[in-house]
Amino acid sequence: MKQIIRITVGLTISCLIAALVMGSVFVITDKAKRHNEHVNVQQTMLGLLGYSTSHPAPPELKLYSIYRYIFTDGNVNTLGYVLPVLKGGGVGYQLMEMDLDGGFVAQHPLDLAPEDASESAERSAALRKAIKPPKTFSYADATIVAKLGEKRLAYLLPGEFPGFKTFIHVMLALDPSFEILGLEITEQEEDPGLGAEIKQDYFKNQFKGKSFKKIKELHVVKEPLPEEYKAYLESQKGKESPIPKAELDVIRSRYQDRDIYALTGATISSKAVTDGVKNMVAKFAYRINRLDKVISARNIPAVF
Amino acid sequence: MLTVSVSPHIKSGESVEKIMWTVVVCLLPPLILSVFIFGVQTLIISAVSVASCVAAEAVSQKLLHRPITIKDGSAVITGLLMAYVIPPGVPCWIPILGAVMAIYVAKHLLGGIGFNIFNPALIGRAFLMATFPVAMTSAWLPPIRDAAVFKYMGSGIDAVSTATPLYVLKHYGIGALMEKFGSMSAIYSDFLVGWRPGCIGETSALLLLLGGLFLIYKRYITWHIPVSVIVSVAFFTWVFGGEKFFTGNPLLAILSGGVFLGAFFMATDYVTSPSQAPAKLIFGAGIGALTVLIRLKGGYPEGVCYAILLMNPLVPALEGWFRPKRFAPQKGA
Amino acid sequence: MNIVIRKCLLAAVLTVLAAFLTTGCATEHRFIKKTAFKDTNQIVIEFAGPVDEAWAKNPSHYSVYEKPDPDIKLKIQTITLSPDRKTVALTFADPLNQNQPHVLTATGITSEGKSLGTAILSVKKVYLGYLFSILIGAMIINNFVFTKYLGLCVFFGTSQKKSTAVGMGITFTIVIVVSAMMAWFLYQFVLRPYRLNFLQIVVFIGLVSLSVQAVDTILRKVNPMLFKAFGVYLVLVIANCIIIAVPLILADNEYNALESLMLALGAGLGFLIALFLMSSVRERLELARVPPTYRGLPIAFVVAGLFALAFLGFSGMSIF
Amino acid sequence: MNDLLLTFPKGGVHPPERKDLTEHSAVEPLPIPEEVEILLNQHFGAPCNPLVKKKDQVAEGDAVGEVDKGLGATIHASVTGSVKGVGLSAHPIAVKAPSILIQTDPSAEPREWQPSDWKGLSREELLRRIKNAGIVGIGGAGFPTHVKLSPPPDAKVDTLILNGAECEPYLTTDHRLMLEHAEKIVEGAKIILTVLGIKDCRIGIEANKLDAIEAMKTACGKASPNGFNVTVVPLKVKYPQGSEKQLIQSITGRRVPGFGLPFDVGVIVQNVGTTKAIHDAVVLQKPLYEKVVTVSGRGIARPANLMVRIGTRISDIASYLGGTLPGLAKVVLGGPMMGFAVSTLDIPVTKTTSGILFLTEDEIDARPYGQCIRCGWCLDACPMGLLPNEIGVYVEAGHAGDTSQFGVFECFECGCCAYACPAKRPLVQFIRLAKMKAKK
Amino acid sequence: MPATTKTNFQLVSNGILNENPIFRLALSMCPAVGISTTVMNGLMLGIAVLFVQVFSSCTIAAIKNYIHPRIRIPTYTLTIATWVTVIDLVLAAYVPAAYKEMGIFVKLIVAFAIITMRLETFACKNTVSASFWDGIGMGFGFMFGMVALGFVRELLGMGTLLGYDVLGFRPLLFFVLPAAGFFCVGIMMAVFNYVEIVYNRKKRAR
Repeated sequence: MKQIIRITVGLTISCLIAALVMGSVFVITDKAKRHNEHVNVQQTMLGLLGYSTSHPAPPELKLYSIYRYIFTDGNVNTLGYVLPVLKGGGVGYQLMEMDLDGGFVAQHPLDLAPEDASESAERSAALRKAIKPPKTFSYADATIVAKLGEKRLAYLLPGEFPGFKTFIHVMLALDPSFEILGLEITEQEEDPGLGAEIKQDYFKNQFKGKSFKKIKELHVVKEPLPEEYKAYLESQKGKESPIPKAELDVIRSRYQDRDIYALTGATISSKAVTDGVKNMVAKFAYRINRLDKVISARNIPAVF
Repeated sequence: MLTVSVSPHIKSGESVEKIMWTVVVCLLPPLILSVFIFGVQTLIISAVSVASCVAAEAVSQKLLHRPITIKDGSAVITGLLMAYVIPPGVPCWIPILGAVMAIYVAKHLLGGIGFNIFNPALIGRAFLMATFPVAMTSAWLPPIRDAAVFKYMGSGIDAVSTATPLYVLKHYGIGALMEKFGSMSAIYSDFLVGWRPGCIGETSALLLLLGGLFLIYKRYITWHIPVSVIVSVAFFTWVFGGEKFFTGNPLLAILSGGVFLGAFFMATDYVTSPSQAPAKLIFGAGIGALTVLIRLKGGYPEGVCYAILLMNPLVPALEGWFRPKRFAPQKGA
Repeated sequence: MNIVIRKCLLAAVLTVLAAFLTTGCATEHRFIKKTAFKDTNQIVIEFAGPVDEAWAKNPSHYSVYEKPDPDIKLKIQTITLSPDRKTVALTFADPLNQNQPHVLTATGITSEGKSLGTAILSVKKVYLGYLFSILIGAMIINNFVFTKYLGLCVFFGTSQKKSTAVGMGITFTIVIVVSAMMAWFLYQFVLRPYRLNFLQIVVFIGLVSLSVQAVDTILRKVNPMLFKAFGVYLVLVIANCIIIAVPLILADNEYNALESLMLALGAGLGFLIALFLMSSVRERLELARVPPTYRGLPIAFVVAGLFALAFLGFSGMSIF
Repeated sequence: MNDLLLTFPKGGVHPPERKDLTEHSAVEPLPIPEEVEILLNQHFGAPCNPLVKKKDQVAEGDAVGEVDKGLGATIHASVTGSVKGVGLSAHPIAVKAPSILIQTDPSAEPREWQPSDWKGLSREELLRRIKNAGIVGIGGAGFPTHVKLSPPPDAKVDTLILNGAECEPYLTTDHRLMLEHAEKIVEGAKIILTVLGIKDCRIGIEANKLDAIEAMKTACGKASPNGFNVTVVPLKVKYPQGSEKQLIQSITGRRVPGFGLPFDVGVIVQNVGTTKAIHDAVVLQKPLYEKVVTVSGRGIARPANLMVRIGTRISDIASYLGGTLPGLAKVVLGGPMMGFAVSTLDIPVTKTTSGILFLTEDEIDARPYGQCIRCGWCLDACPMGLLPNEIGVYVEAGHAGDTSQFGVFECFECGCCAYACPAKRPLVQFIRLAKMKAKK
Repeated sequence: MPATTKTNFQLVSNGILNENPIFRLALSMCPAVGISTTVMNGLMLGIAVLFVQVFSSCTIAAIKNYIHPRIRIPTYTLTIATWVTVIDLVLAAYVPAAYKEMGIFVKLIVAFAIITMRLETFACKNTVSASFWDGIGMGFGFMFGMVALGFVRELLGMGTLLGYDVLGFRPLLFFVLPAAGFFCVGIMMAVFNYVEIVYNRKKRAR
């Protein structure tokens, strides 16, 4: 009996100590983790917008996130946008509910601090306070609007779609006329040497500069990538390039409206990325127009 | 001086060398045809493959202090088969690396001929697939006779821009294939003769069939494995290959890809196939099922090679399950 | 020994069957029997009785959207009605993304002039198929040993003899199913709601030890013969990283209970298959003239590498 | 035609027959040699004790050795002469074995044996005559015939099978015997049937001996039925058709269980040569001291079928037939599939010697053997359904002790596996090793 | 129980050579096959294991007198799991990119037989400092193995080292595949065996 007590006490104490250690480490590291993640995402975005350490972003560049939710009340679905708005000189958040045809439904203030907005748990908590119980919500996606001063510089769309093996996660940058500014593959597990080549410059930079019109009918062609085009694609990112600038422009104009050249031996991955991007752009363009309409009609003080 | 040895004192005239060299002879016609279909480089690739396999065999046996048996022809077969399952447009030094993997690692490290678990030629090919995925999946050449037809999709810039029929079938459907060949009967006849893009030695169903039948006639192989592979490929394609169940095209399925090469020459490799008839039938049916599975659902348009590789490790277990019926088993055993 | 194995297999099969049966019961609308994807751009609706042609052929009676995008209705190109007026096929202008569940709303269904109200249905890939694909995926296509390289210590340690391998595989399958399900419940109802994710390693390893202990105790009491056969492997199970990897994967992917069960079962059976194949091969290698420096583990690794090369044939495969 | 004949279902090979060397040469008696060495250990069972001493005079047919107890058969002097001594001589299996050396008396007249009617003799008397004549199974291991003909009372024997298959290549002794002494063989069969108290006898003959089949059929027809039912069964040409268990299965479809004997399935098998010897023993009361031996192969000047006295040295036979030819590589006692290779020609003929083969290099295959390629041909060849390839691999890897799982003890070393093996692996040797190791 | 008599140096070299956890003891091989595709991965996981091993060894050595023998193994498991969690959290927070590369393997350190084994056979019988050095040895041994594998595979597979382009082309893509992990470990083990055989032969000759 005495032994059992000793064992129990010993185990309890060691568990407590372990929990204490882990708990404190969690508390210490959690902030750093979030910060680092945030920085990481930020860097990807800035990279897509053409900024780098040698060419830093101007201070007036601001990134605002819009989160889209789907509300369900019985059989009725509505869209809920968590929008950054002007609030007492700073930035606050507001929930705007829209019906499926783009009509305005309701508008709720949200108790959400800007620094917490990127946390899904915090947002859920705020949303739970704002909407009444029979209505449920589920997260759909996020969009980031980059603003330089008063001007919208770009939209940044994180997204994912099924690739050859697993889901491919990307970040897409569009200019206000929905021309592609850049594509970054953030996560993929395609075959090394084949599908994994989608993260190579010569593939993903093909998307750069495609106009909205072209994107709608973008195809994948199973043809070898022309040498000069490949050289051009790899010369991006502000690196010194052996090709003179004038020639680059010639090449760009020559291939501007061409389809996407498939990766050799990885047509499926190439097609997956192309279709995924096409889809993302089409949906986004449709939604942002409706959202803008409602915002201007209702005079919502959105910051983006 | 009289020799004293244990009975029997006479032996059949068959020998490993005789078997192997007969297989080599049976394998030669498709190679000769491939020179006419794709050009001389197929001959060069095959020669490099055979030479490097033989060299690898000699070096491995030297390194491992074993008697050198390159004359028995098994390395020649490995070399030929490996060359037969690579596209004709690859650089000709590629088989050298495959030979090292096939002969040294897959065969001699495991104890030499008789102990390899996997078919060495196919291991060589799988290794090349993993190492040079781009070349191995895209270096197809159009048949010389009507090259222009096979330049797939738009304006090809270099010669390496065609696609195998199975690839076209998988991604563009039968319509696209018909467009290339003209009519269904043209597809069948061209596939039978071998006038289509594909690996070096797999295109001519007819020549492979003749070679295989000769081997069966010589009793070097039995009908079980080839028939069960071909029948199960046809059956599973028929069931699952179409838009609805039971609407697939079994004839096209067995004529395309490497079904005949695999069925007659690779799946029947003595070492890596079971020796009892029921086990052979199961083995062959497994290969056929996996082939169709990979073709229809997998990441590659063709699956014969991987199907055989995947069935190979099952052979020891199959042999354990299907042993010959003992004439007079010991009681209680 | 054989009876033991057969019993275990039977139990496993029954479990799977039960799981499948319970999933197949969910019905959505009494008049609509089935909805399913067909081809790349079709959705097929099967009704219990004949519907009126005028109703069925009017595209405005249907609305279809991908679940996360209720605002974007998909454009219906043509509608075909089968001769018996029980099956409607909607053909869409663009290929459907069949990985996403689609929501189909059919307003005012009329049959023989009678209005039957509105139905909102979810069209998705066959769930049984999805479950099955998880099972097959974990078992063969993404075999934990040959394509995810987990559980190798135990894999190489117990694959020398076929009997050992099968015993280990079965024991492992049982333990992994038990512990993965426990871990799933704990994760879904305790760790995640209370944001204690960071404790998952401790909790999962504790659960694994617990389930090993539990299986040990139960087996010893209920079936001493079974215990004799498999008891020795129980100790080894805990050193197998698959057993801790599966709950972690479950936690990462937010699988539901059935999917978790399938994954755990698939992982266990996959390990069993890998062990069986490897052991039958190694029994033969025992007799082979392997070079002395390679004898034992090194050659086993080389063979496992060859296995992995062969399993590359499954890469990119999706069954459903 | 060949396919319709009876045969055993599994295994077997078809080696080149090479019977044409001797099948048409009638049996000719070998002149009595100057000296004979009669081995005391000629066959299955315990070795005999000599009944004679040095310098004793013996006559043709006198008993010179007897078994005290246990299994065995009496041996007799094959020539008239004087005993030179009891010493050691070369033995085909055990390198040296005790033997009686007899110096022939060249002046002695050959002994005459008068026939007598055997009908009406009791079963015991018949058996006694067979035993006294020292008859053993001269086709195979030399199992004492009187023992074989006295099955345990609970065994229900209903069929006698005469083995005239002679499936081994080269050998033509049974063939010639059946041609030349068909009636005696049928008569012998009747004696055996009488001893066993049954009526049915089938004579199994391979279809490559059509003339023998005809002769036997005629003899069967001629012999008055007496209620006996003696028939000839042509058999498919396939080795080892003459093996006891295979023969029983071919003719009756019955399967002798593992480690069982033919009477377990109600069958007694006798070689046709033995049957003729039984006839001689009962009718003429002549002991077994001479037998027909096929001397064949490309290594001998004149292949022939000879009537040879037991104890004659092979060298004497060879010199009678014109000596050996260059290129001789191997001398085999018995058939090429199961016989024993000997290292010297100074070996005497025993009761079980059915052939002496002088094989040249091109007849034997002396190429070195390689690794097993798992072709499985040995599995197809094995009539017992064993796994010779696995046994070979196990033995080579030093795991001979684990081979009993493959039924290694059921193997009767017919040699089909080794004959069929394309890698020339000495599978029979491996199996013998395995048997030795696995016993321990 | 006797404490070890080896010097610290011997303890460390023992872990790296004689009892190398990957190639000699053949323990904790999953990561050796799975993520030894680059030197960086090997290094990072090696560091993680080093920390877990050292901390766990020291912890156990420090509290060895208070552990009830009945709950020895649960205590080890708890200790290891705690330290693994700590390392996991730290890596996730400060080196997210490398952490993502290593995936599930950091968490799987908890199931490494090598760590439990060292606790059971060494740390619970020896002083804190000896355990520290033993942990360092084992950790470095593991790291050495991982880095060696990573070196071969990264160089041959990608033509790079630590992410820097060394060869300028990709020699054999095969080496970044899982199959190659098996081969590399197998061949490395054979090399260790070969060295041992040659060494023993020389010793005997002397």
